[in-house]
This record gives sequence, structure tokens and C-alpha cells, in this order.
Amino acid sequence: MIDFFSILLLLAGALFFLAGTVGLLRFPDLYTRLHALTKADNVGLGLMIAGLALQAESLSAAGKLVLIWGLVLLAGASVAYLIARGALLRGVLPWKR
Amino acid sequence: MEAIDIALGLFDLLLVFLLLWLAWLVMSSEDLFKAIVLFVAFGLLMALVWVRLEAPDIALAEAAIGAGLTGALLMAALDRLNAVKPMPAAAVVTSAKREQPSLPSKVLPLVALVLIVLGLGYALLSLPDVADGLVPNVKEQMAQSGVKNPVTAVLLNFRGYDTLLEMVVLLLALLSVWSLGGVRKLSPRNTNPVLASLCRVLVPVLILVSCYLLWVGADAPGGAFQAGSVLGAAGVLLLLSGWHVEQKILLWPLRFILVLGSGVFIIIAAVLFFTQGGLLTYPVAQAGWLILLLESAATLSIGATLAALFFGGIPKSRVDQ
Amino acid sequence: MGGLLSDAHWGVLLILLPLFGGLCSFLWPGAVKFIGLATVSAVALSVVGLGDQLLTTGVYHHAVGGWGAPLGIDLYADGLSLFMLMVNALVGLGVSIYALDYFDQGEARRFWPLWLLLLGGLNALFLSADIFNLYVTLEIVGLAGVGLASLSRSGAALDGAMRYLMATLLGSLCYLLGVALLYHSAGTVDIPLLAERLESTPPVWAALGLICAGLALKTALFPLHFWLPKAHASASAPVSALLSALVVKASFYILLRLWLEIFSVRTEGVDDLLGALGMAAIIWGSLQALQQTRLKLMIAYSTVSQMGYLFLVFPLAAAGAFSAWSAVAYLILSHALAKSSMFLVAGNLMHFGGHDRIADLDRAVQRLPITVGAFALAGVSIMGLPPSGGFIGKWLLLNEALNQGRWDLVIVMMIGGVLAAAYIFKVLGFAFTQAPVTHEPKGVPAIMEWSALLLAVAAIVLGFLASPLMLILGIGETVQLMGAGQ
Amino acid sequence: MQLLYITLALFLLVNLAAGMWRVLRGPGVADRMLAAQLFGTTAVAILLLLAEAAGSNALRDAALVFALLAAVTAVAFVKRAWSMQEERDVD
Repeated sequence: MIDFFSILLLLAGALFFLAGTVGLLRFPDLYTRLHALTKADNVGLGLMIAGLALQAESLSAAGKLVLIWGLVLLAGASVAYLIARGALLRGVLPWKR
Repeated sequence: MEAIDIALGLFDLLLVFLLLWLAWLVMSSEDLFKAIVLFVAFGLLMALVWVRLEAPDIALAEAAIGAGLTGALLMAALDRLNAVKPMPAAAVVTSAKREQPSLPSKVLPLVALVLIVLGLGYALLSLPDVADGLVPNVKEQMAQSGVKNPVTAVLLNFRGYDTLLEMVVLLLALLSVWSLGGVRKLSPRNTNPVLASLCRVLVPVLILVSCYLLWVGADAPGGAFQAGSVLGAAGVLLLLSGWHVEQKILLWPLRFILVLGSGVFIIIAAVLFFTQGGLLTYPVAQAGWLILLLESAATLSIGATLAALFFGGIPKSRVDQ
Repeated sequence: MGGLLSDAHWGVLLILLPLFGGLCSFLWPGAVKFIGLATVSAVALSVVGLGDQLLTTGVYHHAVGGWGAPLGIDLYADGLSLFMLMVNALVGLGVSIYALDYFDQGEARRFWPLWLLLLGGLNALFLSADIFNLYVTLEIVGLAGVGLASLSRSGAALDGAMRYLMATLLGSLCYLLGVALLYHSAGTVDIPLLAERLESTPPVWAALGLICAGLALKTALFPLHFWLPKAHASASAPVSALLSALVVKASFYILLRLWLEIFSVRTEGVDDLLGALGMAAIIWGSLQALQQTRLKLMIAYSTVSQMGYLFLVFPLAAAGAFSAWSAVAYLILSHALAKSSMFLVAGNLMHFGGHDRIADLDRAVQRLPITVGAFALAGVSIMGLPPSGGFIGKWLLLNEALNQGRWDLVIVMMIGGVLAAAYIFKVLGFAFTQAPVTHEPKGVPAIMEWSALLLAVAAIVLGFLASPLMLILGIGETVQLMGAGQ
Repeated sequence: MQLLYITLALFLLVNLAAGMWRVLRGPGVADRMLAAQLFGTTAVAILLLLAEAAGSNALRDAALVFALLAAVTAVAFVKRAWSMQEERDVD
């Protein structure tokens, strides 16, 4: 049962990573790419970490995994903000149809 | 089992291919910024290679240095390059001119390179398959080393003298950078709230992880170098967010922390030399805490050195004004 | 004197003292001169102590950490090591005294830590019996050298230092790759154990090639000398002296040591290649020196040419002759003294006139008789005229070449001597010219003049010390090894 | 489970390789930087998968270090290397 959920979460995580990469490659401008990347990847990593945490041999190992996710989230969010703000300041125009 | 081997084989193959491709791209890239990003990616993959080679100690070091600090250092270097040289049109023209070398000067290095690669490849392939090296010797003496991680035992005990000299190398790297000149002032305090809050969360965690890596180094992969790199990253982050340092801290305490690692090493070496009759001969009972002491001092120095290298020039102090 | 002095571990002191002094001088910038001079003097005394010890008890051996050879690192000193340490101490003392007055306060604060750490690295290098430890010492020496070369912060100095950095890093990496191959082939990095275990296999050959190439690059063997003239000529005078006299010798020493202990029996052809490059270096370097219009560049090219003489040892020592490598050791010492003196002289002349254009060295002889005298004496040794250290070294080498019937080497050495005479007399000729004074001369502190002269005098006096110095060189296993090889 | 971990790691590495295209293509410096961020997150995931497959705690530490330092390069980019003439590069 645990293995089943684990596999499900891991596969879902991989799917989000794929989505993030497709977004990075296909979206038309910096802001949309930023959006695709930060959100999709962080969710992807979160799902994967959840899958792995189910398998973890001890509570501390699972805790370390969650800590890693928290750090990535924090870094991802802050960096996304900094890059978006920097791009606006430097006059990078958002994409319009 | 077989499917796993195939998957791992494919993983390794792709890794090697990506590494070679990245290495080529880094060297051939005209755009320096692109080269830096590619180099950071190269560092990430290198860490994975160390994982696959079952060298977690180096993977950890590569993660800290290759993925984190190298990028930041190179970015800072690029920034200063741009400040020094705004790339006038004339320079671009000459560099374009230089790109048409004569045929022999193109071909000859290539031929030499191919010959060297072939020769080295042949030499490497004819190495004995399993070289035990000093592994049995290390295992035999582990009980006397005072630690449980063989890498730490080699670095701090069996070949501690090398590490002593390496600490001097690190200090020399900083002295050489300072020798280049360029007294720097700290950048003004940054008011970006997001960056500030990032620092507030991240810096304590960085310091905590640094302590953890230092402590765990006695039994498992980790140790002064990895811990110091993480500490250095904390310093870099603080510098980037416009951390204010008191002028008087820059003068004496900074220098003191910079020499702490090599200084403690030399003093312990000298004390052991006069009490035990040998350079860096630890008494077995005291080896454990002596190594911890040395590593703690080294961690502080490595962290301070890396942050100071990122800073670049000599911090402004009253005496140098 | 015997008991207490020969029991002390001078070798360990020789490493720890300068490193500690370097750290102290970094911590207390106000007292750099005092710390520096005290450290260098203590190092010189320790060399004397070590010499006394070696003469009474034979080779020095110390297992660092008490582990011993395959696992740990061994320190080792025989006649050759002692000789190189003497070079360090002598040149170090002379240049240190000179540097007391040469640098202004800011530069002195940056010079002394780098120089003391360099001295520690050099001492450690000459005392090491472990090829990986040698790599670490090479790193210290290389980085300190780069830091020193960029000390004056002029554009030319930074450019030269950058080239030097690239060359020295590439050389170190080649050497390290060679070390890795040797370790994998023999399972040890200890020189005596390597000598026992290594066989003539492709990896060992590759290692030999890499190590030779890397060290030749660091030693600036023709045609890998491209970085040297600029780096040595654009640095401050005391730094040029240290780089030319000591730093290039360090990598050469490793090559010589490895050759004598490990590689000599396993090489055909490589020794002749190194010899041929050495011959090319003698001719090319001298011709370049002759064409230079700047004094410091001329002296730097002279280093390229004089380093060429050292490489003649490889074809000659292949026959296993103590006389060949002892001659080269003699040359190292005399060149170090004479060349450091020459660079200090150049520093004096630049201080005096603000330039180093050879053609405008007018009437320097009247204003700076001691300095010009130092240059002349150093020149005598560089040319190889009797009575001087350079003469003895070259004469021994020539003798060896004659004995082995290597006429090609003999002829090249003769030509090299004539060319050296030509470029040195060119400078002296201009120095004696009576031209109207076109610049406002500045006085040169007496210490700077006398320290240059003392080094030059030492280079001459070496000519009278052949037998005690040969006695020192003969200490230790290398001789027995070579004797057994004959 | 082992097989799944390794296969997913391989999949993520392919993913990372695909992201290389953005680094090469640009067009702006920030776009390249974004790709580097993707690499960082992906490398953390790969490391964790490999750590689970090998049952190695040290690899989790490496992933932790990666996660910690991922921000440092990016912040250095924003504060230092991102010049104000960026718009020149972007269409």
C-alpha cells in the first residue's frame, strides 16, 4: 500500500518536472517561463520528496527530506521574485498576444 | 537486476555525454555569462559523477563549491570585468579579426591534442584494473586515527601535513588576490525586503548545516572543507544583501579568523613535535578531539577565506587609508 | 657543538618557522620588517644546524605523524636537499636585507607574508620525500610567486603575473596527473618505494611525460619559457630576484630528484630530448638577452639561457655520474646568487634613474660604484669566468661532457659563454659611457647597494669553496645510489 | 523500487539535458539563469533518488547542500552580474 502511494507520488513528481521543462522551453517570455519553472519544479520536487519520505527508514531521514523541500521552496520563491523584479526594472516587456 | 544495470548504464552514458558536451560548450562559448551558467551546470553534473563513483565526500564538496560558490565567484568576477572594461567596439573588431588563424595554426594544436589524448587514453587503459593503493594500510590503522571516516583519517591524521600546507595554499590564494589591489568598500545596505528575509532564514540554516557537516565528518562524509564552503556561502549571501560590517572588525578579527586554520595547525604541529617528538604525531587517546579542534579552526578559516575571495579586494580599514 | 645541535630536528623547524613567521607578519602588519628579518635569520641558522647534523650523522629522516612511508609522509634531507636549502637561506637573507629599504610601507605589508610563506613552501619542497606532498609544496610556491609577481600592481606586472599564473597552474596540473598515474601503478607516493616498485609500463611512461612537461613549464625550459621574461622582468626587483634565483630552481630540483631516484634507469630518449631543449635554451635565451634594450628583460632572458645549462645534466647523468649532477647543483647555487644580485642591481639602477634602458645607463658607474661593481662581479659568475662559482660549475659540467665525448654539449656551452660575455659587457659598456646627465637621479640607500654587492661577492667566493661544497653534496643516499649504478 | 528510482533519475537527467537548450538559446541572460535554476532543482531530485536507491545518508546531505546553495548563485546573478543594459539583448 505504501509502495503504491510512493510510486504514484514519484511518477506524479516526474510529470511535473517534465511540465516545468516543457514550459521553460516553449513559453514565449521570461515571466511565463519563470512561472512555469518555479511552480512546476517545486511541486514536482515536493511530490517526489513525499514519495521518498514514505520510504524513509527513520523519522529524521524523512525530516531531512522535508527540510530540503522547504529550502528549495524558499530559495525558488525568493529567486523568482528577484528575477522578475530585476527584469521589470531592466525593462524586459511582458509578452502580449 | 538486469533492468537496473541497464538503467544505470544509460544514466552513466548520458552523464558522460552531457559532461563532455558541456565542457566543450564552456570552452567554445563567446558569451562569458553563458559560459558561467554552463560551468555551473557542469559542476552539478560533476557532483552526480562523484556520486556514481561512490565518492560521497567529494560529491558533497563539489555540491558546495561547484554548484554554489563557483557560480557566485564567477558572477562577481564578470561584474568586475564589465566594470573595468566596457568592451569598446574596437576590441570586438580585433577579437573578430583574431578568429581567422592560418590553417597550420588551427591544425597543429588539434593534432597535438589528439596525440596527447590517445597517449593518455592508452596509458589509462593499461593501468591495472583494481589498484588497491593504500586502502589496506588505511584500514589497518583506522583504529589509531581517532575518527571513523577514512577520508577524514587520511586528511587530518595520516596525511595531515599535506592538509596543513593546503591551508597555507588557501591563505596564499587570498593574499595573492589582495596583492592585486583594489581596496573595496562594502556595498550600501540593500533595502530589498525579500532578499533580507531570505537571508534571515537561510543564513542561520547555513551555519547550522555547516556545524552539522563539521561534526558528522568524524564518522561519515563531511568535514572542514565542506563545512567551510557552506559557511563561506553564508558569508557571500550576507555580503550580497549589503550586510554592514564594523570597520574595526575588518582590521584585526578578520585577519585573525583567516589565519586561524593554518595557525592552529602549525601550533598544534609544533606542540606535538616538542611533546611527542614528531611533527603532527597525535597521541591515540587525544587524536579525536585534536582533529575536531583542527577542523573547527579550518572551517572558520575556509569560510572566511571564501567570503573574502568573493568580496575581492582588501576590505577598507583605517590603517590602509 | 655536536650533541644538542645534531639531536634537534632542524628539518621540521625549517618548515614551521617561516610558515609561522608568515602568519605572524600577516597578523601584525606593523611589525613585518622585524618579523621577516628575524624569521629569515632563524631559517638561516637552522640550515647551519641541519648542515652540522647531516655532516655528523648522515641523512635526515622524519616520519610525519609517526606513520612512516607508505601511509604517511616522510621528510628527508641529504646533501642535495641541504644544498638547495642553503641556496634558499643565502639568497633569502640577501634579498630580505635589500627589501628592508626597497618597499614602501604598503608594499612591505604585502611582501613579507607572501615571501615568508614562499620560503616555508620552498623549504618544505626541498625536504619532502613524497611526490604528492611535493605537489602541495609546488602549489604554495606557485601561488606565492604569482602574488609576489603582482605586488607592484603596475599593468605590466599584472599581465606578467597572469601569464605566470596560467603557466604555473598548467604545470601543476600536468604534474598532478602524472602523480595520479604513478600512484595507480605502484600504490604509493613515497619516492624510495616508487623507486623499488615502478616498472617500465605505459602508465609510467605517460606519467614521466606529464611530470617532465609540467615541471619543464614551471622551470621555463625552452620553448616553454614564454611566460618567464615578462613575469620576471615586470615584478619588483626583490621579487624578480626571488623568482629567478629560487622559484624556477624548485621545480627543477623536483625533476632532478625524480630523475636521480626514480626515472633514470627507465628512460631512453627523454634525457636527450631534455638535453637538446637545454642546448636550444642556452643559445636562444642568450641571443634574446643580447637583443634586449631593457636591463631587466635582458637579465630575465639570461635566466632562460642559464636554466638551459641545468638541463644538460639529463643526458650526462644518464651514465649515472655524481660529477654531472653535482656540477649542476653548483651551477644552481652560483646562478641563484649572481642572478639575484643582478636583479637587485637593476632595482638600484631603476631607483636611481627611474628607468632600466640599457642605452641610457650613463655614468651610473660614477654615482653608484658599488652597484655597478656588484653587476660586474655577478656578471663574471654568469659568464663562467674564473674565479667564480659559475666557473667551477660550468667547468665541472664541461669536463663531464668531454669525458663522455659529448662534443655537441661542449660546443653549445662554449657558445653560451661567449654570448653571455657579450650581453654583460654590453651593459657594462653603457654604464661606463660619459654622457650628459638627462635625468634627476635619486640617491640609493646604502643597504640596497651593499646587499646586492654581498650576493655578487658570494657568487665569486663560491669559486674557492669547491671542496667543502662537494663534501656537502656527497652526503646521503643519492651518492650511494649513483655509485651502485656505475 | 530500485528500478523505479534509477529510471526516474535517468528521466530527470534527460529532462535536464533538454533544459540545456534554453541556456544555449537565451535570449536574455535571465533566461539562461532560469535554466540553471531548473538544473539545481533537478539535481536535488536526482541526488535524492540516488540516495534512496543506494540507501546513503551522505547523498542526502549533498542534496541538502545543493538546496541550500541554489539561491546563492542566483542572488549573486541578480545583485552582481545582471547588468543594466540587459534590454539590449532582449528583443
